[in-house]
Amino acid sequence: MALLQIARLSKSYDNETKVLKDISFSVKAGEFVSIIGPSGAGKSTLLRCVNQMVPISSGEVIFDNAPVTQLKKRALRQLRTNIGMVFQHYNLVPRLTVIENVLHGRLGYKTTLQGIMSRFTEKEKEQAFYLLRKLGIEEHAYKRCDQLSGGQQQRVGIARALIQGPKLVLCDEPIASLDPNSSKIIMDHLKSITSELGITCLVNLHQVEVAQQYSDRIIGLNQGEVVFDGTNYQLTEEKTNRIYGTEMRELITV
Amino acid sequence: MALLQIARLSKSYDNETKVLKDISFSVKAGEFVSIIGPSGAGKSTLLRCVNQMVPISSGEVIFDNAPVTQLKKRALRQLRTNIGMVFQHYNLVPRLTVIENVLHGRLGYKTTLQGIMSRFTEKEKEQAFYLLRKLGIEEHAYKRCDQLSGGQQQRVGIARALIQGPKLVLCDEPIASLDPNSSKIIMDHLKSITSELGITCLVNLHQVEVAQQYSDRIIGLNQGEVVFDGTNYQLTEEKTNRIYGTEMRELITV
Amino acid sequence: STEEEKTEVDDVIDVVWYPNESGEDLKSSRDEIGKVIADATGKEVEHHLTTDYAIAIETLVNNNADIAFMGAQGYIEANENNDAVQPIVVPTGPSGTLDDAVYHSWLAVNVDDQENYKQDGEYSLDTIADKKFSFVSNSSTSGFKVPSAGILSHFTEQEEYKDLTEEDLMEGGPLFSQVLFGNSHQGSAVNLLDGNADVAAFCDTCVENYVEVAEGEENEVGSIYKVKDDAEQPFNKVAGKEFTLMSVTPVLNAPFAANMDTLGEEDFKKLQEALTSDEVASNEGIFVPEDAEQSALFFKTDKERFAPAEDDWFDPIRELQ
Amino acid sequence: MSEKVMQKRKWQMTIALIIIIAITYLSAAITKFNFIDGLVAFPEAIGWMFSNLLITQESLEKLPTILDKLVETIFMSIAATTTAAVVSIFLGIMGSKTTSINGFLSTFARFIASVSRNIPVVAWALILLLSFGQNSLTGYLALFVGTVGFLTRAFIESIDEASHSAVEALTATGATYFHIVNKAVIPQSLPQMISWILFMIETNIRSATLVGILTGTGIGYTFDMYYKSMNYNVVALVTFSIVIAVIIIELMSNYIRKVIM
Amino acid sequence: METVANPTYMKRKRNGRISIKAGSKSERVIRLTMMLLFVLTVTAFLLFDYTGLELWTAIVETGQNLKVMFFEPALNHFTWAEAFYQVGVTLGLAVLSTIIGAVIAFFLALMAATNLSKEWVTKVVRVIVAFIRAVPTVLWVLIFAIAAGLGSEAAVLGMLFHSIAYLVKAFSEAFEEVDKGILEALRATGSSWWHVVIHGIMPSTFTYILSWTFLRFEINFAVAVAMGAAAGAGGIGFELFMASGFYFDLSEVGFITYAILIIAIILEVFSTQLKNRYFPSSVRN
Ligand SMILES: Nc1ncnc2c1ncn2[C@@H]1O[C@H](COP(=O)(O)OP(=O)(O)OP(=O)(O)O)[C@@H](O)[C@H]1O
Ligand SMILES: Nc1ncnc2c1ncn2[C@@H]1O[C@H](COP(=O)(O)OP(=O)(O)OP(=O)(O)O)[C@@H](O)[C@H]1O
Ligand SMILES: [Mg+2]
Ligand SMILES: [Mg+2]
Repeated sequence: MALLQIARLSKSYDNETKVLKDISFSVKAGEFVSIIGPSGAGKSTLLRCVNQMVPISSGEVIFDNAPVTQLKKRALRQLRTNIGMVFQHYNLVPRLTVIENVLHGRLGYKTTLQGIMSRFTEKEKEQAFYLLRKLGIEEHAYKRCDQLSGGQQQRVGIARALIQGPKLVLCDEPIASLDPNSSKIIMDHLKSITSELGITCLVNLHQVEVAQQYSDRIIGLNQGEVVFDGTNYQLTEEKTNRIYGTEMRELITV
Repeated sequence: MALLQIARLSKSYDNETKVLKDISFSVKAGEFVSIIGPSGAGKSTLLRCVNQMVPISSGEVIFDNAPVTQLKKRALRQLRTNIGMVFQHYNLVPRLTVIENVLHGRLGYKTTLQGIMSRFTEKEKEQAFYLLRKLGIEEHAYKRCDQLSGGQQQRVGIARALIQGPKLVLCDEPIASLDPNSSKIIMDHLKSITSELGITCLVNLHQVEVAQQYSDRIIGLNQGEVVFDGTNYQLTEEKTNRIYGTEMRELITV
Repeated sequence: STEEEKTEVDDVIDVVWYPNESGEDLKSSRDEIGKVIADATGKEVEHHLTTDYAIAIETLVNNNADIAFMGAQGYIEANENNDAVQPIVVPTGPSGTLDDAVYHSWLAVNVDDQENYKQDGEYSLDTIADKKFSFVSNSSTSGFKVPSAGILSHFTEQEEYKDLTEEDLMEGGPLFSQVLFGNSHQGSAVNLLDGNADVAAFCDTCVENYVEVAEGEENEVGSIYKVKDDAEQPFNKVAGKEFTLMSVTPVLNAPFAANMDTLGEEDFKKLQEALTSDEVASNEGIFVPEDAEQSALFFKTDKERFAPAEDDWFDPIRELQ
Repeated sequence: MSEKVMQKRKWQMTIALIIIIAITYLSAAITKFNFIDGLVAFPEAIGWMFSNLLITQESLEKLPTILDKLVETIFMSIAATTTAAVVSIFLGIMGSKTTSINGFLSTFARFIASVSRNIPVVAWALILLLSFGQNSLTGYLALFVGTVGFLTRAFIESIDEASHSAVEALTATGATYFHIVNKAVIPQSLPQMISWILFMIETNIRSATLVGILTGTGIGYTFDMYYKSMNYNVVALVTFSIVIAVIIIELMSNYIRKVIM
Repeated sequence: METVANPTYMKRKRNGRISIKAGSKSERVIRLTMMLLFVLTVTAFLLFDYTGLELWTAIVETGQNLKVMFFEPALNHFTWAEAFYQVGVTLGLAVLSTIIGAVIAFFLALMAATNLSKEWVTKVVRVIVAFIRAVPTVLWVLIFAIAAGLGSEAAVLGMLFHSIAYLVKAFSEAFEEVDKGILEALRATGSSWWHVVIHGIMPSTFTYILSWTFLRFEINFAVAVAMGAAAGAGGIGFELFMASGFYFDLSEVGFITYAILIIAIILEVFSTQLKNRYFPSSVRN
C-alpha cells in the first residue's frame, strides 16, 4: 500500500520555467527513499510540494489516501501534523531551549489559544524527553539551541519532527552542513526511524555514496525530471552520470 | 652598509609585560628579510616600531643613519615617506578609486593645504598609472577599491607603498588573507621590488615555506625575542620548532 | 450620533481657563470659584489650564468641559459652534449692574515715543501704519477682535488699504511691518514695554495687577501708566517703565459660560443662583478688595458682583464681525 | 539547570510583565489618563477630523500664503541642518576615537553634543524667542542647536565605524592629520553623513512646525493662526501641505540614500 | 623611477589633466546633493525675514539669558514637590504613549512584515504609516486636543501616532530578519499563524522589541515635553512654557531645563547601552 503517491506533478514558481516536470512516483510505508540530483534540480521543491509548503501547479499528491492539493487551511494543518520535516540548517528557534523547540512539534495539535499559552501536557513533555534520550541529547534539554553543535541541533530537529507522531518524515539535505562524524550519527538515526518505528523517510541528499549506503530506494532528479528510480544496486556509474551530467559528476567526486 | 639598525629594542604597551625584549639586528640595503614567529610573538609590533607607528620603550632604531626614536613630528613624517608599509587587510579607503588610493602614498610629500586640495601633479598621476601597470591592475584604476578582489587590493596597497619612493618597505602579513594563487602573485611582486628596484623589504610571514622560498634572510621571533637569525638553509626543523614551540609546529604543517 | 452618546451629565465639573487666567498668581481666585461651584452642585471640580484660546473654546464646544471663563468673543465663537453654550453670569461694573459691565481694550505706546503717534497734537491711528504691532491672540476679544475692528474700519476708508482684511492684520501684511502675538494680555504688554513692539493691544483689567496710573485718569486717552516697581512676573523685568494710551475702547465683560448639555439644566440653575448670591459678592477671595496686595480675577471697588446674562447681551460684540 | 531554569525564566517574564503593567497604571494615575475615555475619544476625534478637517474651495485661496510659509520653513530646516552639519563635522572629528586629537577635546565635543541634544528644542525656542523675537532666525537657531547635538552624535558614530585601518595606512605614508581626516575619514563616512543630514532635514521640517508654533514663524505660525481662529478648513490644508512636503522630501532623500550608499 | 604615459586606461579631464575620480553616479549624486544643499542654505539666509532683529543686542541678551538660566536656576512659581509631580506627569505621558504604542505597533508590524502577511496588507499598512509619520506630532496633539478635549487623553492619542509609526517600521524590520527557515519549520509542523508568531517570531525578536521600545521612550520623553509646551498637554513642558512665555522667569526656565536635561541624559545612557548591546551598527531614528 502506497503511503505517498505523486502523479504527474508539475511546479513552476514564476509561471514560466517549470521547476518540476511531470513527476510521478509512489512511496510505500516504511520505505527509506533518497532523492539525489544536482543543485537546482528541484529536490527541495519536490519535498515542499508534498506537505504543500508551496502550492503545486498541476498534478496530484495523495498522502495517506487524502488528496493533498485540495486541502484547505484546517485540513492542511492536520495533514502537516502527519508529516515531519527536517532541514539542512535545522531551523530551530535559537533563543529557546532544546525542549521548547522539540515541543514546537506538537503545535499542530493545538488550538490557537492553547498554542499561544504554551499549554503542553505532561505526557507531551515526557515524550519529548524520551525522544531526546533516544537521540542522545537529553542532557542538553535545557540549553539554548544556539549553544549546541550542528550535529546536536540536527538531532533536536529530528526530535521535533518525531514528536509530531508523523507517518512520513521529509529531510531536506539533513547532513549538508555537518562534518562526517555528525553526518553518520544523523543518518543512523534517520535509518533507525524507518527500521524501528516504521516511519517512512524521504531524504534529499547531495552525497551519492551516503544515499547508496542508507536507502532502500533512490530517486534521481535532473532539471525537474525523474531520470532514475531504483535500488542502489541499479545505480550504475552511467546512471549517476545521467543524473548529474558528466562534468558535474567529476566535480563532486573531487 | 646597514640601512636599518635595531639595537637593544624593547617595547611594552602597558609598562608591565614586554612585547619585545632586547631585540638587535640590522638589515642591509636591498635585502629581503622575513620575520616569522607564532601569533603574539611581536612581529607586527616590531614592524611598527621601525616607522614609529608605536613609540618604543627603550633601545634604538637607526634608519638611513638617522635615529628614528628621537624624531619629532615633522621629521617623523619625513622618515615615514621613506618607508612604505603594506598591510594584511590592505587598509585602503574602500569608497575611493584605486588611483586615489595609490596617490595617498604621495601625501607625505605635501603640505597640509596641498593635500587637502588634492593637488597631485601630473607626474605623480602618471607614475601611479605606471605602477598599476607594472602590478597588472591598470585596467581597474577607476574602480572603487571595494570592488576588487583581495589580491588586487593588496597590489593597490603595494603601489601605494611604492609611489612613496621608499628605501624600505614593511609588509605585515601581506598574504595572510589571500588564496594561494594571489599569494604567489603578491610575493613575486614583493620579491621583484628588491631585485629590480633595489628596495629593502621586511616582511612578516606566517608560512615558513613561503619565507624560505623568497627570503635572503629569516628572523625568527618567539615571545618578543629573536630566536633565529640566518638564511633559509640554516633554518633546520629543530630551529623552526624553537621558533614556534613544538606543538605549534605540528599544527602548522597539518 | 456621537454627540448624543457624550452629552451625559457626569459628576465631575470641568472648568476651563484661558491662558490669561492660568497663571500661578491667580490660583487662589480659581480655587475660590471652584469651591463655590463644588458647594453649589455637590460635585467635584477639575480645573483645566490652557496655553491656547482655541483649545479652551473648543473644549467647551465639544462637550469636553462644563464651564469656561472666556472672553466675550470666545463666548460668541463657542455659541456659534454649539448652541448649548450659554452664559451663566457676567461680573458687573462698580454699579452692581450689567450697565457698566465693561472693561477696556487699549492701544498703548511707550511714553518716550508718544509724539510719533500724534498728528496735530492728537493721537491718530494713521501713525500706526508700518509699525511693529502686538496683539494678544486672534481669539481674544479685547486683545484682537475689538482693536482690529477699529483699525480695519479706520484704514479701509483709505484708498491704499481698502482691501485690508482681518487676516492681513494677523500676518503682518500691508499695514504693519510685523505682527506679534503675546498669547496673553500680559505678554502683549511686555512686548511693548521691552521694545519688541511699537504699539500693543491689551486690556485694562488683565494688567491692573501690575500697573498704576502715573498721570491722568484711568482709561482715558493720553493717560500714562507705570509698571509697579514690585510688579509680579512677567512685568518684573520692565518694572518702572511707562506707557500711554492712544486709544481706549470699552468691551463687554467676560462671562462664565456653560455647556448646557454637559452641565445640565439643574446644575446650571444651582450655579447661577450661587454665583449671583450676595455671599459670593462679599467673598473677599473672589472679589478681592482693591487695596489688597495679591493678584485676583476680580476686584471690589464698589458694588461689583456676578449678574446673570442672556445671550443677546453680547450682540454688540457680534456686530463687530 | 533543568526545569528550574525554565521556571525561573517564566517568573522573570511574569514579574517583568507585572512591572510594566504597574508602570502603565501608575502613569495613567499620575496623568489622569482614562483608558475608557481614550478609547471613546479616538473614534470621536477621528469623526471630528473627517467632518471638520476638510479642504474647501475657500481654503484653497489661502494656498499661496501657505506655500510661501512652507517654503520658508523648508529653507529654515535646510539651513539649520546644513550649517549645523558643518559645525558637527568638526565636533564629530574631535569626538570620534579614530580621529580625536586629545581626550579633553573629545570629551568636550561629546559633552556639547549631549547637552544641546537633550535640552528640548522647545526650551531653545522659548529662550531664543525672548531675545531674537518673532522671526525666522529664532526658529533657525532653535533647530540649529538641537541639530548640532544630534548630528554630532551621529557623525561620531559614522566616523568610529569608518575603519581605523585606512587611518593607520595613511599615517604610515607620512600624511598629516588633516590629510588623514580629509582623505581617509571623510570619504569613508561621507555617504553615512549625508544620509544623516537628509534624515535630519526631514525631522527638522516636522520640528520646525513645532518651533514655529512657539516662536510665531514659518508654517507652524500659519497653522497656529488658523487653528486659533478655528478655521479648520485652512488647518486641514496646512496639514496636508506639510504632509506632501515631508513625503516628497522623504522620497527624494530615500533615492539619494539608495544611490550613494 | 621612470614614467611613461600610457593613454589606454587613463582618463583625462577637459583641461587635459589626468582624472583620478571614477565619475560614478554615486559620486555625482553626492556632489550634486552637497551643492544643492549649499545653494539652498545660502538662499535661505537671503530669504529670511529679519524684521525687528538687532543681531548683536539679541546675541548679547541671549548670552545673559543663558547665564541666568544655567547659573541661577530657581523655583519661583511652584515647589519641589510640584516639580517632581510635573516631571512625573511628563514621564507618565511618555510611558503611556510608548507602551500603548508598542502594543498596537506590534500587531500592525505583524501585518507590515512581508514574511508574515499578504503583500497588499503590507503595502496598505506601510502607506498609512508613512502618512502618519509625515504629520508632525504637535499637529496630531493639537488636533486631538480640540477633538478629544483637554486632558491627557488628547496628548497620549496624539503622541501615539508617531510612536506607532516609528515602532511599526522598527518591529516589522526586526520580524523580517527572522530566519525564513524557522518560520518554515514551524509551519511544517502544522502550526497556525499565531503559533508561528508566538513561538517563532516572538522569542527571536524579543530583545529587539524591548530595545526599540525603550529607544522610543527616550524620544517620547522629549516629545512629551514639547507637547506640554506647544499644545498644553501638561507636565513639565507646560511649566516650561509658562515660565518662559508667561512669566519670563529665566531662573525657573533654567531649573526646569536642568530637570529635563537630567532625565534625558539618564535615558540616553540607558538607551546607548541597549544599542551597543543589541544593535551592532548604528540605529536610524
Ligand atoms: N521560492 C522560490 N521562488 C522562485 N524560484 C525558486 C524558489 N525556490 C526555488 N526556486 C528555483 O527552483 C529551482 C529548483 O530549486 P530547488 O531548491 O528545488 O533545487 P534543489 O534541487 O533543492 O537544489 P539544491 O541542491 O541547491 O538545494 C531552482 O532553479 C531555484 O532557483
Ligand atoms: N595596541 C596594543 N595595545 C596593547 N597590547 C598590544 C597592542 N598590539 C599588540 N599587543 C600585544 O602585543 C603582543 C604582540 O602582538 P603582535 O601583534 O605584535 O604579535 P604578532 O606576532 O604580530 O601576532 P600575529 O601573528 O597574531 O599578528 C600580543 O600579546 C598583543 O596582545
Ligand atoms: Mg535544496
Ligand atoms: Mg601581527
